[in-house]
Amino acid sequence: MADTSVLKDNLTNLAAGPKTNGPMPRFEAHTKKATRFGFGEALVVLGERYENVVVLGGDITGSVMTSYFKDKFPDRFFSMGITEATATLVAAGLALSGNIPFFATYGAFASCRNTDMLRISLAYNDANVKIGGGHAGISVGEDGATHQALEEIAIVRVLPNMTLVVPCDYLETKKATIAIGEHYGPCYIRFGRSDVPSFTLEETPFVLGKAQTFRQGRDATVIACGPMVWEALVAAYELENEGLDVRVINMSTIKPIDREAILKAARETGAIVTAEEHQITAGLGGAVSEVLAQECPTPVEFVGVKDTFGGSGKPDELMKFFGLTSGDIKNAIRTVHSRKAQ
Amino acid sequence: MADTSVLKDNLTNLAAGPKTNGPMPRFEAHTKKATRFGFGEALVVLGERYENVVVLGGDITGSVMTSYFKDKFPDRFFSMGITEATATLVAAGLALSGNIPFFATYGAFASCRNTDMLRISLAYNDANVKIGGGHAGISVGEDGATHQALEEIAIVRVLPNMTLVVPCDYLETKKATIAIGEHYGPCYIRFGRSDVPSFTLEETPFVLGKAQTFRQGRDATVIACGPMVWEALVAAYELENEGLDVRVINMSTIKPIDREAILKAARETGAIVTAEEHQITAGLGGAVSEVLAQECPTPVEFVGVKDTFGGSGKPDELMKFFGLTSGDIKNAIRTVHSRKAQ
Amino acid sequence: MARLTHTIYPLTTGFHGATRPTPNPELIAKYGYDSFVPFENSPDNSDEKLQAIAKEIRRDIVRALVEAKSGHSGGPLGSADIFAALYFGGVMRYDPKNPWWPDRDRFILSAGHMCPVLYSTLANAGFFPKPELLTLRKFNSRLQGHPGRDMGLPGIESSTGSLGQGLGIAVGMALADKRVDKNSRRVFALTGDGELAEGEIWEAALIAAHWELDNFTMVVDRNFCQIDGRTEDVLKLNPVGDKFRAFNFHVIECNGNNISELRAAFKEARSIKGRPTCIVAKTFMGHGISFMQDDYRWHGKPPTPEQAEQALVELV
Amino acid sequence: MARLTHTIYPLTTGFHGATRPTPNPELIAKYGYDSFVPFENSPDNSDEKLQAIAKEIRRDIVRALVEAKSGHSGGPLGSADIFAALYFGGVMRYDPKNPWWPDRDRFILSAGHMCPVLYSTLANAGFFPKPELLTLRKFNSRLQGHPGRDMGLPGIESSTGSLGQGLGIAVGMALADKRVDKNSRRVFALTGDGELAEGEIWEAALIAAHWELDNFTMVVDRNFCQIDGRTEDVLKLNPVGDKFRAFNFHVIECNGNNISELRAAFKEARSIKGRPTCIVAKTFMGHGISFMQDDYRWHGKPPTPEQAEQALVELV
Ligand SMILES: Cc1ncc(C[n+]2csc(CCOP(=O)(O)OP(=O)(O)O)c2C)c(N)n1
Ligand SMILES: Cc1ncc(C[n+]2csc(CCOP(=O)(O)OP(=O)(O)O)c2C)c(N)n1
Ligand SMILES: [Mg+2]
Ligand SMILES: [Mg+2]
Repeated sequence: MADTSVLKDNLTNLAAGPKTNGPMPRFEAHTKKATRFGFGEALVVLGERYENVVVLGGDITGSVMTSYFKDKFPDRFFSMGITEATATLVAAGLALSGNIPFFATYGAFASCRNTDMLRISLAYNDANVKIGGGHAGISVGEDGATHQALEEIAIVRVLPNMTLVVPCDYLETKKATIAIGEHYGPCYIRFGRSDVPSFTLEETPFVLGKAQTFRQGRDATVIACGPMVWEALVAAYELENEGLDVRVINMSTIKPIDREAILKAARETGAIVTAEEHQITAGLGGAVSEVLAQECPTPVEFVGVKDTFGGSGKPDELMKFFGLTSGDIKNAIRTVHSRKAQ
Repeated sequence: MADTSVLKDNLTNLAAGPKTNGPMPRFEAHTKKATRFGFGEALVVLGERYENVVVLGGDITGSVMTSYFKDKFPDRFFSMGITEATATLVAAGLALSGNIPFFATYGAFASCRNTDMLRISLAYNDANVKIGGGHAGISVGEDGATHQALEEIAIVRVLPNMTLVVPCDYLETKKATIAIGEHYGPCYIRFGRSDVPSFTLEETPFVLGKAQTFRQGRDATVIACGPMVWEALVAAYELENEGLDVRVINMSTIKPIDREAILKAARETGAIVTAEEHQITAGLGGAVSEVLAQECPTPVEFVGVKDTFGGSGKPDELMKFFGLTSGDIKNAIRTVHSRKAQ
Repeated sequence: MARLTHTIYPLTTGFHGATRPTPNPELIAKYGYDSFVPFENSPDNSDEKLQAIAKEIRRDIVRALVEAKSGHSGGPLGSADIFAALYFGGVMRYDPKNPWWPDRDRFILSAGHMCPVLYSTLANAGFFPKPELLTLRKFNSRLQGHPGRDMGLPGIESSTGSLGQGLGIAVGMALADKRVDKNSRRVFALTGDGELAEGEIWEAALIAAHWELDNFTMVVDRNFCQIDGRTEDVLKLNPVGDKFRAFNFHVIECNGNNISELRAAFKEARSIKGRPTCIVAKTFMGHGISFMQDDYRWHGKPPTPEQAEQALVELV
Repeated sequence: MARLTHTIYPLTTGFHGATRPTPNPELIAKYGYDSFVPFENSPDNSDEKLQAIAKEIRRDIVRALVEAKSGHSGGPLGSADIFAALYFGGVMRYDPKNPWWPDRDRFILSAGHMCPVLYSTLANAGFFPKPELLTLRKFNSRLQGHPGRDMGLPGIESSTGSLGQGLGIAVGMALADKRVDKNSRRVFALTGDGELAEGEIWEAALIAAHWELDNFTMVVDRNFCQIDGRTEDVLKLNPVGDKFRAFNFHVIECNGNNISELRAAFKEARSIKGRPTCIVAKTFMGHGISFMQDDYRWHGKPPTPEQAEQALVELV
């Protein structure tokens, strides 16, 4: 998908624009890898660490990479067939009996087919269940609208007690999966099907509930999640030529949201762009807007799917059509920067 | 629930504070009536008008007042048992065959038990189905958390193609139900179980998709929906004594939202309070914040349930405990007004 | 390999502050709740003893409901015999003094609205003091209108109230016991019959049978009533037994208002290997109270004070 | 009393702009798609004729999938005989030249992922030009990866793809026909077998039986395969027939790869009064192609060009 060539010869600039100071994470962008692999690998790590981690299959174990765990720990893997709602309930029962169950399926069904179960049996019950929602967003590609999950952020974040994580790349997905596995409470993690740039390193910090500044900047801030973080970094890097010094925040935990990071960015840069592979309604953009409206009203531009359904096509084609590229983020930054001036 | 005595002797002041000008709707507040009765009566009106209006029952016809239609038009009423998800699908099938089906049950199950059905078979299908979500909010009372729907606004508004209405009282619910019945497309209407002040009149305007200014004011605006509109009117009226001139907007259609009304209020009053019997996450407050962030950053205070589950108790007790009274709105207005000054 | 353990029970995030509602002291005295001694759970209890306990459970349901002024009468009264057999006939293993004893058997009330019977049963077993029954449905009571795990009431394993969900949770617990921990705990669940319309019931049934959860016993309160009318008018459910048989359950059909049939059914369920059991317990809604018996209009309302008095007379 | 009518079909909000993808002209020529004459739908068609049509449907599935480079092979190929019988044996009433003819019978593909077989069937019946099959799954194609009603493709009555939803929609249509409009339309639906795990299937079954929808016929593509393996390993479904019988369906079990058995089944279904029919059609996934036959790994992938060539040789 996203073009990585722009960064091949200047990885340092990606992390810290020349106009900013302070140490920033180092990134490397040589490979592309779907975030779902991070999820699958982390389950094996957790399975090795804790005997009470169990995994439920929803008849797409090979798609959401629960197959790794299944192969390694067949005794702790339980096939549920195509029963997303009840698999969620069974997970709740397993959790109430002291296990740490993961149930993963396509995000559309992991959040919509079982919403009442998330609400009552997970959230209200405070059950220690981890839901993995794969095939996030438009980049799913050819399968089309029914399989392109674009609503999870809204649906999960309206539920009390839930933790919601949308990691930015393969390695962060792995770290985030391990983190939610070790954290008590109902959690939802969102990850994708298609290859996206893999750029964070082992040393890149990940803390559940904390946003990470991936690039300093003073003129505007992009707050992004999922693969849009990479697009934001590319956009920020490229806008240097236009004299714009753009901060990039990786908002990998969306609930509870890191209010401090949002407010700091708003106060220091005065202009925000949110970028998410999700409906612009009620998603990350909404969460950020709510914080700002309550504490520091600031111009925001929203990059995301504009209240329409997805469709079939190649991931690249679709990301372009739906306005989910670094170019779209650049336009949004320019717009919000000019609004700030007003 | 809400105290109506304050207005008994001064109905005019409710509508238009002394410091504002221009004609405003007249209100009367002699009765209390649950909004669900407006829904039930409207179905009968629609049934009389159109032979292809049909109603599906979810085993609580007496609670959501579909019983009126059932008694009047038994041949066009179809019991579905307790199958919220499939009742939604059956409604879609009826709609695709040219009927105008209404399916109503408790809002918790009308929006959460069938979310994937709303997403694919209603919204993506653009099926002309009307979903009625009763028992909205905390005012449900003794039944407790599982039955207190607090998520519908977030869940329904994230779905493309949906229309979402949250009328403010009995009569507006009746008008709104008729309006969505005559409007093509998937619609969701939210209404309540407990008696709330009935104050709009036949002449009070209701237009699908349009907010109505129920009280003029220059110092701040409360944008409210459902029974919180009444609480907002009371708050505004009472704050006159403190020299605050508060506008009240009835945002009865939440999707599509009336951006113009929000922006006008923000530009003219510079401070906004949102009030909803819903989670403050991703609901009306979120919708308003999104519009403001994109076009006119403005301080907002949120009145609603603060990311917790409900509980058993008398409606009054609960509304007070959860911070959903005119007093809470007054505090929010004072706060936002002082923030505006900064 | 390590276990990552967390405190799961009791959850005490019940959010309405520390002050619980105070039960009416006059009623406590009137009902003798202050001097109440809990009943023992034993396979040696006679049928007559269990019948008497069932009657006491019914009385407590009536007392709690009339004081609450809202709530569900019909299902709870109709199913009291099932609870008497389960909790006092030695069917379930539990320790009311140590309610979260890890080795306890689990009971999940999938039909959450029927909680008055569960609360009354638990109080009669000594899980919590009887006077608390008089706080049913009141602000900040541990006895929520539908079971809320956040209130930490001993004996409440899971929040329920959204129909069709509890069964899947119970299946998850049975899966944990039989396939993960490989312990000897048994898991029980009760559903309504109207509730069987929910698709999650059949998903849970498929899963329980697939994993051969013979440690799992579900009871259907087959009272032929639900809110809008008789079940067969609202949505035809018969033949219920055939349905569960086709879903690979061992099915036992019995009179759910007959203690000895119920005890035999639970005994049979325990002996079955390789498949879960479904006991279709034919009951009467509002059983034991003449003016409620078999009348679906009693699904969701409490008795008036006069009706309660009359009911308590009939329940002597 | 008035009707409030709206234009329902075709929906043409397909959002990717006006330019549809262009099918490869070389392939059109190679496959003779430019000179193709649609097949007639008639009860007088011989079994042999329908077998030939099924083969053509299969060839078109292979051609579309290899060009799409993604998509589902196994289910569509296995169920082609069902579609041949339905659309060309005079079972369904439709008019490809007037695809939205109000009196048409309705078909809903509940197993939305199996759309290649539906698209191929519709093209062979003349609902749209065959070359369009070569645009399957491409950007802005009317042939979406899962059926999208927003694209307005003739013959696509509803969007599907989220398993378990189509059946309820079909039941709603049958309810409309039998109980509201009281017309003589019939409604057909096809589900996968793995799909039967979804609880909405059983909810829909209860509703169809309750309302005695004898104008409704569902077909289960019983291929014993789903994504993760054999159905009985993933989640035991047997005995499928007993399940539907216990849900008050008339059940017909037949060989779903045998045209004459399928025709007999549809005929029998039409004669049943007072209850809906479920045809459990035993098929082989990937039927007709040696290296795919009965292998669940072919659920969701397209053939490579070489495999496609081989498949087309076998399908002559
Ligand atoms: C998902 C869901 N839908 C609807 C309801 C509302 N409701 C509560 S009890 C009930 C009827 C249940 O019937 P049954 O299971 O037979 O219980 P009974 O009336 O016999 O007590 C309904 C519809 C609910 N609690 N949950
Ligand atoms: C609600 C939902 N869950 C999961 C999926 C993903 N999925 C698509 S097809 C399929 C397997 C279906 O099995 P079956 O019905 O037997 O079809 P077959 O493999 O035989 O074609 C799954 C799990 C889906 N499309 N919808
Ligand atoms: Mg019942
Ligand atoms: Mg199959």
